[in-house]
Amino acid sequence: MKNYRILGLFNNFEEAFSALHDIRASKVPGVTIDDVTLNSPIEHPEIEEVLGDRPCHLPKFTLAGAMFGLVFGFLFLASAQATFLVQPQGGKPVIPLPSNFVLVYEMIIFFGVWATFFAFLFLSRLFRKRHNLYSEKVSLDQIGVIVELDKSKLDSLKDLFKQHKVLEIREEDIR
Amino acid sequence: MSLSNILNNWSHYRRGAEEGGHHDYEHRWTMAINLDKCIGCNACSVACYSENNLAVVGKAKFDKGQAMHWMRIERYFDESEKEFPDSGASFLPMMCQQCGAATCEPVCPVAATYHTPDGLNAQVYNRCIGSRYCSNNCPFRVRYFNFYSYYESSWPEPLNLQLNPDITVRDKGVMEKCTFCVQRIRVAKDKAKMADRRVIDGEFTTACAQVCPTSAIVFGDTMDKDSQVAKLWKKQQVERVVTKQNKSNSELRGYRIFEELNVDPSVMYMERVRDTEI
Amino acid sequence: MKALKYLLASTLVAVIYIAGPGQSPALAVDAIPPGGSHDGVDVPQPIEFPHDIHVEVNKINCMYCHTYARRSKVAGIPPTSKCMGCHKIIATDKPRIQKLTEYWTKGESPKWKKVHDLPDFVHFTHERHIKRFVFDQDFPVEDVKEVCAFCHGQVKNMTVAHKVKPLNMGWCVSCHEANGGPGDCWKCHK
Amino acid sequence: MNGPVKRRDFLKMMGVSGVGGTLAGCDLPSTVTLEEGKEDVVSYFMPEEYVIPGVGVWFASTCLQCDAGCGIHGRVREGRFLKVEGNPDSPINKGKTCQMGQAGVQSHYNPDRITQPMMREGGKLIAVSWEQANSALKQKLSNAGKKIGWFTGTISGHQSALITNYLDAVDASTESHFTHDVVNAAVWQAVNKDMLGDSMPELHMDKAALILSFGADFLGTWVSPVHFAGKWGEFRSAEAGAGRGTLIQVESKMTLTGGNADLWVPAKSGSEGAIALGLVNYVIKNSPNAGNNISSEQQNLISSYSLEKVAQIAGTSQDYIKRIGDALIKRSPSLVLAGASVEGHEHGYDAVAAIMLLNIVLGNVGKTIQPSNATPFPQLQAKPGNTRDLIEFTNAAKSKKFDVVFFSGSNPVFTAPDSLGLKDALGNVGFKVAVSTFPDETTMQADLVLPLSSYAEDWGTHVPAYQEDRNIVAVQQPLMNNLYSDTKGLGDILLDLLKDKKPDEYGSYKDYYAYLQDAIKTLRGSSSIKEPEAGDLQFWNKTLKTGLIDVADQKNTFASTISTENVTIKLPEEKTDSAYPYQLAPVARLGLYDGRHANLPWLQESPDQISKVVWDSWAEMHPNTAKKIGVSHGDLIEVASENGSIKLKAYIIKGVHPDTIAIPLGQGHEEFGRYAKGLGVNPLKILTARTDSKTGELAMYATRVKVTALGKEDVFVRLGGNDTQVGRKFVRTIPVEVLKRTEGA
Amino acid sequence: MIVSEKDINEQIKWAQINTDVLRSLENPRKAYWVALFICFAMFSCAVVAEVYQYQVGLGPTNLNNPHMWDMYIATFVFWIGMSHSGTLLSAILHIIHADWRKPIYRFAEAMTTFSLLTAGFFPMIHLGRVWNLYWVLPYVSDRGHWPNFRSPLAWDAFAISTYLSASMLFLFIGMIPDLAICRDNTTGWRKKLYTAISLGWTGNDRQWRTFRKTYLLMACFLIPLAVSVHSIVSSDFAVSIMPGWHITSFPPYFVAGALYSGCAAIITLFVLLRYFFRFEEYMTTAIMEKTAKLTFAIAMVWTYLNLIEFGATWYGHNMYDKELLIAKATGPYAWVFWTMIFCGMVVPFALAVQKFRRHMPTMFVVSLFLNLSMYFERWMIVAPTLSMSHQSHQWDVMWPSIVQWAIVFGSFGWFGILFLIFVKVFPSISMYEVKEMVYHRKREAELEGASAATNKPNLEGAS
Repeated sequence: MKNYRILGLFNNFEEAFSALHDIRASKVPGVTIDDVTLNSPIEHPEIEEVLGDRPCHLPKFTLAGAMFGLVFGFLFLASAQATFLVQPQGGKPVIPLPSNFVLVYEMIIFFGVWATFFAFLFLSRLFRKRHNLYSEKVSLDQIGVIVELDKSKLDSLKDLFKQHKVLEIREEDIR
Repeated sequence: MSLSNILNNWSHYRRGAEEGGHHDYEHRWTMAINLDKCIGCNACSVACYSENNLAVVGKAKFDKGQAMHWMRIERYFDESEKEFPDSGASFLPMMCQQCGAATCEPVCPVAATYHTPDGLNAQVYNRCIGSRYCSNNCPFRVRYFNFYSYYESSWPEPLNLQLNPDITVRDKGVMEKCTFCVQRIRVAKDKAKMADRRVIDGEFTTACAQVCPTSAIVFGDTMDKDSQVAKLWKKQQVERVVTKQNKSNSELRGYRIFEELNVDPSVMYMERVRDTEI
Repeated sequence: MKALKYLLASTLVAVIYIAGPGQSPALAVDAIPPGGSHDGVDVPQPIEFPHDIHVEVNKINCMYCHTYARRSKVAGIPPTSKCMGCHKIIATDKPRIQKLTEYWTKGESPKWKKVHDLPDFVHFTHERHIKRFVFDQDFPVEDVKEVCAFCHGQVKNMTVAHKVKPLNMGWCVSCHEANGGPGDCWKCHK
Repeated sequence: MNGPVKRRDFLKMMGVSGVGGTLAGCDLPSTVTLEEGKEDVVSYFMPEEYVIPGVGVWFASTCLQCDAGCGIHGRVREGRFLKVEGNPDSPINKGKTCQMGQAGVQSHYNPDRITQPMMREGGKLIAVSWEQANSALKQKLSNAGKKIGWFTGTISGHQSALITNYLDAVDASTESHFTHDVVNAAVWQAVNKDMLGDSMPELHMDKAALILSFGADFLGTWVSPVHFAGKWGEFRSAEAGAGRGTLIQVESKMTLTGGNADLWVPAKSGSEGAIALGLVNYVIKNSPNAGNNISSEQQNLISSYSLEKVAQIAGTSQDYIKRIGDALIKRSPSLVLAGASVEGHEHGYDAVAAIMLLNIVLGNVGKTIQPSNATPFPQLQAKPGNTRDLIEFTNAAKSKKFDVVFFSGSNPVFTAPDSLGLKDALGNVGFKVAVSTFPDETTMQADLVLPLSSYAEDWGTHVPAYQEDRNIVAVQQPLMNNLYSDTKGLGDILLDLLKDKKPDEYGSYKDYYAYLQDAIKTLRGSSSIKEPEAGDLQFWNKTLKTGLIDVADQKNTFASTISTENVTIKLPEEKTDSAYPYQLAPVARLGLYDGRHANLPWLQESPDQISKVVWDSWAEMHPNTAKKIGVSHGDLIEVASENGSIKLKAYIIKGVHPDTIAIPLGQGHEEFGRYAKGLGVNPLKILTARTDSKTGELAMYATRVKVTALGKEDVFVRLGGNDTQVGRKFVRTIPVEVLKRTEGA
Repeated sequence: MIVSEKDINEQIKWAQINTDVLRSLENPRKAYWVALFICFAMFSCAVVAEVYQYQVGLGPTNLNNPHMWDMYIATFVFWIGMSHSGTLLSAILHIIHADWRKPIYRFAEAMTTFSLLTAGFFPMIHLGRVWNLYWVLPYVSDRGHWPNFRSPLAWDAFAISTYLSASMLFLFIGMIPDLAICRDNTTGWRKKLYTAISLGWTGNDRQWRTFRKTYLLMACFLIPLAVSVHSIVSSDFAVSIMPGWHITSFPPYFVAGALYSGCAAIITLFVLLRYFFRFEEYMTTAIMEKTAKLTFAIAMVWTYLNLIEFGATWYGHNMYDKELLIAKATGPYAWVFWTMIFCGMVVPFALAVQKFRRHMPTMFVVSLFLNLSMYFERWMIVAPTLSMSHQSHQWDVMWPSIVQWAIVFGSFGWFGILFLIFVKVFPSISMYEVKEMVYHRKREAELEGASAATNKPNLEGAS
């Protein structure tokens, strides 16, 4: 039962990562790396090495948006042109490919961008209330390691944090 | 269904002017102007003012270049084997050429100018938003823009009583141009349809052609093979759509201005003649 | 795989969307009357002309009085002399007719208010519509009021005319599309 | 059945609203602009059968914008007169009009029209009622006795007859009717009269292979421009009898006709007579066919005009003259014309006579110059306007010959040169009555102003001075009811005057319309009418329908032997004047004409055909002259004669002789409404009042001027930014040989 | 002497970065209010002119038959061009991992968005009947009407809306971590505002991961988009048949011009921000040098394309094009032409001199010249080309009227208002990215320090 959440604030990535290495190495039994959330002021480039690969589905949304732009764009334009009451032809075909290409190109990007944006909002789980353990120090210069765990593991994890020069530890009951 | 419409008529929708275009033309209103007869007297221009409710802009605005004259007589002083002014001036009546592949049409963002099944370039005043792109893209520079609202300044009472009720008075912000007197075309076509017949050649003509004292302007329907204008085009071996005329006799007088730009003008001019033997 | 699903889904949405507004040009054998309705305001007229009595009771054809409809773009208000053609004799005791007689003796025509008033840049023509819906279809001319009702509503039930159709462009266009009317802007706008 | 009365009822305007469809300014979606119960709609009261609202009806009438007498059709819809088209039945214009004719609607609807009688009180014109105006007029007239005069423009038909009758009725001589027009061919007519016995012979341009025109702007303002333009169409077509005709124009300033010439030869104005004599000399020497009915005295004179001498007098190259001579010999028949710049000199008559001599020598008389039809109704015949009457009137007024003078259809205060002293002379006229549509300069000098109906509201008949092909009397009928209820037609005003003097003769006529109906009935009775219809009414209806009365041909005959015996041609030696080195050419232009159309905005905005200037005056000068004076295009200059000076802009153009400064007529109005007032200058003001020695006509081209540069000015208000095609082949020109090959011209 | 300098002092503490940047948000000085007032006054001129123009029609602008377009369109192109700065600096440099962009990309991106917001006005202002503007949008209408999809002006509507949404999203997404910082360090209305718009950012690994992907994808979209937008703007001209407009090289020419003017504008704002906000620590001369070098490179591309165009015209033997080129260089518009050539082709050589590159006032002046040249370039394309066309009869010379000037002048005020508000409400330096930059630099230095010998010069002593 993961009924407790604990936050440890570290001075820098090295110290936080060494703590995480210990968690990965199952120094605290029952606490795995998947229970860990890392809060940081910047994104560390080698974060995967520490936290392991966590999936991100964003590009699929983008692709879907772009493909929608492509198909919808062309069909929309072509049907509008074909059903237009009058024809501003200028000697050109009713469905002119060059100009439709330009517009479809724009629509691919338009829908792609918006799809990406909404996917971002959705996938990064924004719009949620920050939990009580959020520390403003994280946005300043400290690294926060949040672990969800059973109360029984609390003390051993605290010890592990302290080994790695944790600056501050906060905890909350999330039952 | 739109989708099936597109798929079924795909080849039709992909037809450009070279393949006959989108329309199956009912009429093809065209003109032939004999520049040897044209004396440059401006009667056509004033007749156009009278017929089409053109605004008189006054001296200051004329000076700015904001005048409206759908039909203008251009006067040139060159193009002669002899040195000017030996053989007089050259006069050129210039109005909208009602191009078959008009460059003004594709650039209008709201399709206020389009191609009618009569082969005319329509300008729909109430659709126009005044982007003026069409004028920029017109090689003949025959589109005129309402830079002001001229209703009160140009037709102080009772001059407004002269306004032709068949034609809209254009307000500020609207592009306008020669329509080949579409209100007359409309009346003639309605009349013909009411009697279940085709429009007869010579039944009506445009204001400029009607007034022309020397009958230099001939207007008609080239779809009607017996019309005067169709005969003139045929005699001069001027073809539509092409960008370069292929005549059996290269000395024939008919030509179209800027046909090499692939705009397919509907007005054929016939070369001015000068007697060089004297 | 998922991407393909997305693609199919988006295509479907696109197709459904496009299918909505599209129309295929239908050639109507018989006329399809325009739909739409409009709640017009009551327009006070100099004389409260009772269309209902003339049409329903006396069975007078619309084009007897609006005689220009088949010959001109305007249907025309009948000249005062036409009214007096009957009302010199008929119903001379009624107050409305007395009002009319007053105009007649003064040598004036009443100043009617336009009820079906299109914007000035719209050039509607009655004669073509009458030709298309009445004469070309061998529609009985005595029932012409049913054709008039397409745009003017059931005037036979009104006293003075009352606008009951929107008469806006979308409405015109929908009827033109339904009945294969011309789609050329220059038919009406010039 | 009295159809026309009802028809005139139809000319009443239907409802005032819905005048012209306007595109609303800030229109929101169309539902917003749809209105209910906002606009009025008024039905006809009792219409004619053929009256259909929404459908235009055409009525035939006659154009009065100039004196050519073209037949017109006026489009009438809902009681409004909307458009002028030519009347195809009219032999004058054959369904065509010029721009002045088109602008007729604007002179009818002009916002500056006089709408009510006005009388001078305390130096100002005050609006009065017709009763007041009539009583004042009656009193003045009874005091004046026979010291009454009429001053009009060219006039003909029953209005002219009524003036004559009126002057008769007050015992004034017909000499008291002055007809004045600046644009005229009076000297040419006098020469024709003297040499051919026919003052207005028919000119068959379509039969000519070559036209040699000395300053005759027959496509622009000369005699009957629309008619000649129609003939020009035939003249220029390859199908014409003589093939495509060639035009040679010899003049000092390129007119519209000059702009269309195959060969345009600049020559000093006043030297044309010499050129003609030089050509006669050349033709006689080089052509075996040349006629030789020339007196020996003249032979001597002519032989002294060698090409060399002629070229020197004319200030042009000898090559030109020789080419003209060769062309005249080669091409036959030809036609030689003389225009205003020939006439406008003290020796104008002689110069025109020399030109007619050339015609005679070339054998054109009888071929391209043919006898005209005489009108069988001499009382209706045109009294062509001229400038001699202006001078005579001035002299008469100076000697206080008139107590009351009526002015109508002419604007002498505008057209008279200052040096003539007309303004002072007018002070000697006791009571000046202006019968006028517009507040022009003369009207504003008048003591009583009677508001005249526009030509589209009035009845009348007109006999065009120049007629060809057919002989007609043109009929003018209203195209619309009076726009202003207080205006009256000229015929009605004349009739009122006559009713006073001869009540028994004219009292029975309700109005001029009734008089005219009666008069036309009388005409029908005469044997000279072609196809008189069965009854009076039918004839009347047919007359209104066609807008003219066909009169039987009645050809004049030329003098049996056309000789030049009795014509002495004396051309003066050329004078040079170092103080005033340039000739002033006041040129009438198609459009504003002599200035009478300066109040029509369409014509103000319609560019001059050659210079393309609008809304302004300009002085054309040759580039060499400009260089000499030191002005560039668009600079302000002062043009000064002995009799005054004017300031205007210089227009530098090669189409003018280097010794000539050409200024168009028409602008420089001090009155005449909002569109005319304060624009440009009037060159007539600085003319020196010299006269032609034989006819007494004003020598319009005899004034010499000097030019001073006054510095930079704004650019011209003109159409187009470029005079050349910059290599683009908009107007392509081919030599006539090519046309001969393709179309057999 | 070649002086090499670090882009940023990697010893800056992260907390220091927060303090420095957040300081710029606080307590506007008097100068700020004066600047805002001036901008507002400029904008008011435009409003007055536009109201007048709306009432009367387009007549008072001096536009006429051949000159149907003038300063409005030129200014539109100019502002669109300006907007390419942000895209270039953030998107392209982001993708190629040029991390020196980090301290300066934020205001460049803001510039992108605000230039677009300014540019968007001009197609509307130049319309004769602006109240019917919505007809350009493709909406389903019972009138059976659509916009004309063939028209480059309709393409403009598509392109601008796409570009505006993309660049705004790009700016906004990139700002979210910084907004969270602001949220954590402010009180009062600012706290509420930042709380709302930071969307609950906590900086956890999931958010960072998605953020990185999003940012990269957005950047990938933005690059082709930026190129296409200015190509489409160039199509307004190139698609027409006008001599002087109908030129194949217009799309790349316009894109190069856009990048050029964008870079020039970045230099201008760089100097101003550095001076007013005392950002010397972050907007260092080293970064300025790099920006200037980039600008120089783009200037040369533009110069090359310009010369190509002239050359092609000259040897092309198209009568119309050639006479137009000659007229531009010798006619009444020649002074504009030569100013453009001088400022755009000669002045940038100043950027090749290191001494100038490192001297802020010089760079400021040079950047103004470059901007002037770019404005003239756009105006030369629009107005003098229209003065000469196929139809020689209608040739004309026209100069814009006060109404046009007022509106163009006011557009700078509008941009100024937006930008001034931005710099006081949002951090104009990206804090989290500067932190990243400092972090990486430090790590690199340490790695280098570890691998290299000890005789490496002391980094701090180098400056």
